[in-house]
Amino acid sequence: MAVMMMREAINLALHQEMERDPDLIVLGEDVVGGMGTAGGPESVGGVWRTTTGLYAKYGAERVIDTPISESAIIGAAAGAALTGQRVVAELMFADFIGVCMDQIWNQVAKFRYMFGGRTRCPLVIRMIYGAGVNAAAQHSQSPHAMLTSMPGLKVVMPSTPYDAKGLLLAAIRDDDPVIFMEHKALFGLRGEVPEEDYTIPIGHAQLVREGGDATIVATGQMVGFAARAADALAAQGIACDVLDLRSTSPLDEEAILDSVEQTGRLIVVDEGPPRCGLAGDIAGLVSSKAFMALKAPIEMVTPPHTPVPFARELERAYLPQPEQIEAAVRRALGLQGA
Amino acid sequence: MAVMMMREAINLALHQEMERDPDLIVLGEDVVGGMGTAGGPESVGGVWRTTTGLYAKYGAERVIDTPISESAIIGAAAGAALTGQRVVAELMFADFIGVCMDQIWNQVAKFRYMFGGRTRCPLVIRMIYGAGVNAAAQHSQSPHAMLTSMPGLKVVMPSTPYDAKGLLLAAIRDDDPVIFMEHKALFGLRGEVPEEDYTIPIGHAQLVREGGDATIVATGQMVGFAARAADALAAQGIACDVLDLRSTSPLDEEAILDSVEQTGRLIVVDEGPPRCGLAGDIAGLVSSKAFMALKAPIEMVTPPHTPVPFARELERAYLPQPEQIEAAVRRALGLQGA
Amino acid sequence: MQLSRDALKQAYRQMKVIREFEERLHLEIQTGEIAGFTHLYSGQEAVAVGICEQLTDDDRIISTHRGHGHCIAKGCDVKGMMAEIYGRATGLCKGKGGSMHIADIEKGMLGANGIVGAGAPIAVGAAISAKRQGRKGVSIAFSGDGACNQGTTFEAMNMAVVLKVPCIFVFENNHYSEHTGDAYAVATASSIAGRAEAFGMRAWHGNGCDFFEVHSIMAEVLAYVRETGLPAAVELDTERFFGHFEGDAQKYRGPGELDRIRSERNCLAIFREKVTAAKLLEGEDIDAIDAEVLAEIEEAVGHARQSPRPDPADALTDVYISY
Amino acid sequence: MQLSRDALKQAYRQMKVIREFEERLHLEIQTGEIAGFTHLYSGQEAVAVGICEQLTDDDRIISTHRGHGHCIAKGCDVKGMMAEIYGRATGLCKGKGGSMHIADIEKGMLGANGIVGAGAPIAVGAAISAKRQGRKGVSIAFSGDGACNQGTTFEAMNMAVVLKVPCIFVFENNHYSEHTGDAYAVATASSIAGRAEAFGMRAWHGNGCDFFEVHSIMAEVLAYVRETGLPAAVELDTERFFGHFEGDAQKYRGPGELDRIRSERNCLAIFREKVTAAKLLEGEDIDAIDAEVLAEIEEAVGHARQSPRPDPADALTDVYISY
Ligand SMILES: Cc1ncc(C[n+]2csc(CCOP(=O)(O)OP(=O)(O)O)c2C)c(N)n1
Ligand SMILES: Cc1ncc(C[n+]2csc(CCOP(=O)(O)OP(=O)(O)O)c2C)c(N)n1
Ligand SMILES: [Mg+2]
Ligand SMILES: [Mg+2]
Repeated sequence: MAVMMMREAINLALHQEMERDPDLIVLGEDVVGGMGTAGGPESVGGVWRTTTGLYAKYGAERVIDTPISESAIIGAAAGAALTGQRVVAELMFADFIGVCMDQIWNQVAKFRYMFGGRTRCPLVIRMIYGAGVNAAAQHSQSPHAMLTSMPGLKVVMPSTPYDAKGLLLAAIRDDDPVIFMEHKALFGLRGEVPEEDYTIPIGHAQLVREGGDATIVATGQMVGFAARAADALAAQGIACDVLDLRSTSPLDEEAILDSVEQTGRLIVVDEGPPRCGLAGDIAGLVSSKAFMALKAPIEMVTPPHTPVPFARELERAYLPQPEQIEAAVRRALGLQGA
Repeated sequence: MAVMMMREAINLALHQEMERDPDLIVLGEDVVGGMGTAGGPESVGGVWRTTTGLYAKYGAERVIDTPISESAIIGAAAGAALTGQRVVAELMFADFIGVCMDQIWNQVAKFRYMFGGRTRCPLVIRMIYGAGVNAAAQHSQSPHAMLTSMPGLKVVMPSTPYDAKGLLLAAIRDDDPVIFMEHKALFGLRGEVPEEDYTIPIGHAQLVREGGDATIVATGQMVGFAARAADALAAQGIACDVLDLRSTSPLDEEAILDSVEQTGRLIVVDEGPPRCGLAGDIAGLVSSKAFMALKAPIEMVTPPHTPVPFARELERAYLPQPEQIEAAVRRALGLQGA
Repeated sequence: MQLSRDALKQAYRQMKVIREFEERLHLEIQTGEIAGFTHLYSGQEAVAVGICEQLTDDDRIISTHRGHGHCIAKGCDVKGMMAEIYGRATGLCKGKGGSMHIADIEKGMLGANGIVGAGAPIAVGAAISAKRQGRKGVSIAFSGDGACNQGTTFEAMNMAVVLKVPCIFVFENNHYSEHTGDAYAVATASSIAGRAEAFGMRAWHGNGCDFFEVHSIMAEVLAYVRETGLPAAVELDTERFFGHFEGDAQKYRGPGELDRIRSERNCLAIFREKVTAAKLLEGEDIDAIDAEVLAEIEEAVGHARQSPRPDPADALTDVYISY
Repeated sequence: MQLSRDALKQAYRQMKVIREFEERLHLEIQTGEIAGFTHLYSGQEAVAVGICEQLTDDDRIISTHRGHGHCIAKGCDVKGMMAEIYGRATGLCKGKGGSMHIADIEKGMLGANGIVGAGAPIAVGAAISAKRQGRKGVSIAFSGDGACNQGTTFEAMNMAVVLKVPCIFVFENNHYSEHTGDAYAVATASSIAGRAEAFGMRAWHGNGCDFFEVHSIMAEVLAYVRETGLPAAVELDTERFFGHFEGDAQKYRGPGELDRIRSERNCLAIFREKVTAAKLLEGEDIDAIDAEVLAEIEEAVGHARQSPRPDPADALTDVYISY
């Protein structure tokens, strides 16, 4: 099986689905690159190189470069999806949902319900999110909690190249609108990715580490951090379940509750802001539906209630680190040195 | 003491502060009304009648009617607040944060932090929110959880005319940006409001019912619903603490934790969407910081994961009702008929 | 282009259905039976009908908060609409949407919309589909003089020109956005149409209270857009006969303004006068249509009143296709 | 208006400081010492300096993601800026903001901004303050040819005209938004300035690579805006000497394009040529400034390198004034 980077797995999925489905179109800023320049369309595939080669293969009618107008990008994607196309729209940074949130929140997410179920909007909004590259307060955020709170949207957060391809293909073939969140710090992550067509059903968490002492729940970049913490703890004889949610909406409640029923201890790790976030969401789920199984206070490991800072030292202090996850597990187990 | 409606208390606070502070300006859509018409400026004070009379008294330089351009409204308010004015901006419906979220989230909330603390932005963004008047999916939402999740903002949610005046005066005099959420179904609510100047410090919850059996936490319209449930339960010999948070950011953690330490039972009632919302936020707080005191699963009473429906029967089914709160308390107490 | 007698009757009929639908709602709302916010289209009928009579199901439109007229003109079922506004299970949206969210995608009606300015970008997307589907279809975004100031509307115009898609931006200038006059809120060198032209698209401007003027301008616009596949803009001056929403005191109107526009700027009266003067239709033809329409509206109201209210359990359905 | 020798030296000096600041950063970034995204202003110096040399602290500007030039031209401390970009505690924003968020409110610099199009609305608010403060101050929003397509920019222009505030919209057209050419992304009948005119404001258009042209156009614009209190727009054609961000391969450039613009469209060379030809300054004057500036930049880099890194605990401060 080929080993490739997450960005390549995403690019591969887009190429394969464009080939398979003639109704699929892609649009966003610089998804082609070089439009209207002396150098000409370069098919560079955007600043993230995830749409590389699509234009050269499928042309301007299906690979649409847009002005810097995110509301019009999402609106146009929505209008096309309502009228017969399948659409993948790209937001260069998830932080830019700020300039197009109405189209995501009040339009795309609500069409089907407002119209009494008499419509479909097969739209995937890819957005690049997350901290770790010193992009500062307006280019480093993880707004998945806001998006998860919006009824009508599905929210997918792959953590490996394999999942990225399988989940993206599933998202594109889904008839509901799907937010597909790609962590910028994971684009270079390598892993095995099958060449053939496969999908991963949306809504199923994956157990990436198994162990009965405590349950660690995470998404995206935090999955790797949690696994590192779990491995360090394993060396100390502490065995953790590490659950990669893969999608936050739908949420695999069963997987979370089953694990906590076993371990009695929950550590939620999240890269989003601490207030009204995914960590509290899962703590609420467990403290209402698996309360009797809980043996210790729920631990939530998140950034502080601040914007994302720029400088390396500050961003590192902002982001949850494996050592903090490890300490939280130890606290949950009532161990020293926590 | 005068008895007045919540909308009148807000109008009174605006009049008194405009009088007191010459640097205060107000802007929004139809905050004057009649600009550029044959009828002329009518000082009608917008569709909610909360700015009535301000234009007649303070004129166009301080009471600024705007085009339908929410991003420019919030941006202009921010720019004025950064450069020496105090500003109250109005969003006719909180649902419209969708078209101006970048200015709220990535600009106003982050200026101080991004600029290393070398600035202040004394801005109040008033927004009318909530369900109960059959305004359907795009005019009935309660997005306080999203706003609460944004570091740099304070979020205030008054539930009575008295609180509305005192909290609004506090918000306007606050040097940090404050989101001031006014529930449209409470505008007609009457209560005693002192004529004189008073402020209510932001960040302090209020105990509106006292009783040691269970803790009910609520905001805005849900405070009244919770109080009704508590009164019904009192008649059955069940005594509840009902905490009106008054503000969700800062959150009065101490008041919540103290009450739960006493009662051991928590029921969070919230009008916002159920995922990644305020209910989970508070459940997370309590299940991590007051876990040992909990005697029963945490109950979260929220709307379902759907948009807000239009028809009366559907909207009633959507909104948490006092009977559901009552049933949740009974469940928390392990009683029959819950 | 000369319209046949049948086409004239059909056009008048459509305008009359909209007018009576709205005038009746204005009365029904007083009874308190109808919930929520309702924005009436009375006065603007010639715009919706003058345009939509020239469209097919391959052409798509997207509307605004003031959507009843566009829905009827584009062929939405009147009974289903009335039932929706009444919040009944038989409504076009099963009572989930209400007045501001009526849609019928099959008919090419992409929805009324409660967010001012949200429609134009969506219309650009529908135009992308139209271009790909190659059936010469167009998409039309209806916007008001208030919506033309929303950033989304400008983004959509720029993008439509950049992408070379058959999208028509129709600006219904009824001179008010809620209580505010366009003279205050809309800054232009010439007109709203002029702002559209600055994006390099062709733009037209005409009298929206005269069905024949709307119809002939749009015949030209549609021919141009279907032919070139390029976007265009049209500004139509019209009148809003009622308040912004039901319950608006309209202090902002000038003395006698409402009487004047209802008499001098009444598109139905103007139509009747022109077709009878030109002997294209007889007064009786029109009286007959008026009678039919009143009956149809009466029937629609009866249908709505007798329709079952939604089952509360249905509040939970139609969020996703699968979840 | 004729500039004094000192004014000319000062103007050249400012342009040179910006140029060397950016050229040096271009090298420093290769060392890997500088984190994050950095967008360099080299090539556009005549715009920032030609404008800001005519402003006072009562005049406010707001910048973009490509903000170093505007910051320096408006008087931000160069050492503090360099330290900020290096992420040091001595930075203008204590290392919390970085290249895209440098600000100095006292100096009337309302910040670089990472969100394309976010600045224009904020500038309208600063103009509201300027109007109230009655000191004839103006506010200036710098936007690029990409930002001019963001809805916020249009909303701001309309609102500035509606509110009659002294806001100047400066469009720096360097013909690229990231990898995309303005020929593709900016739909106009004539120019970006023409789109501004459609809102009923006066607009100017000129060569942004010639300091003297920028200066004289802006002298006129500033006189008009200070006098009338009304908004205005200016489009200036300029060049971006580096890639969009550091690391951009620039495949979209035409053959020899970079060499051509660096030789023919180099505002510093053009300035030197003009002032020496006109005998306004001697070559030695300019050489002397060049030497001073290089030393100043060297010092700034040294300062940044030696400055302490932020204390991780400071990540928690400066969110609120009180909470
Ligand atoms: C984004 C947004 N802002 C404000 C409103 C409130 N609102 C509803 S209709 C309206 C006026 C719209 O005026 P116009 O576009 O001229 O349409 P008209 O009402 O005249 O048909 C306003 C301000 C809204 N629904 N959406
Ligand atoms: C809302 C938003 N969309 C997209 C981006 C990503 N982005 C940063 S700079 C840029 C290009 C801006 O072009 P232009 O306005 O011409 O400024 P220039 O880079 O030429 O100085 C883009 C697309 C952003 N920062 N913000
Ligand atoms: Mg109007
Ligand atoms: Mg540019």
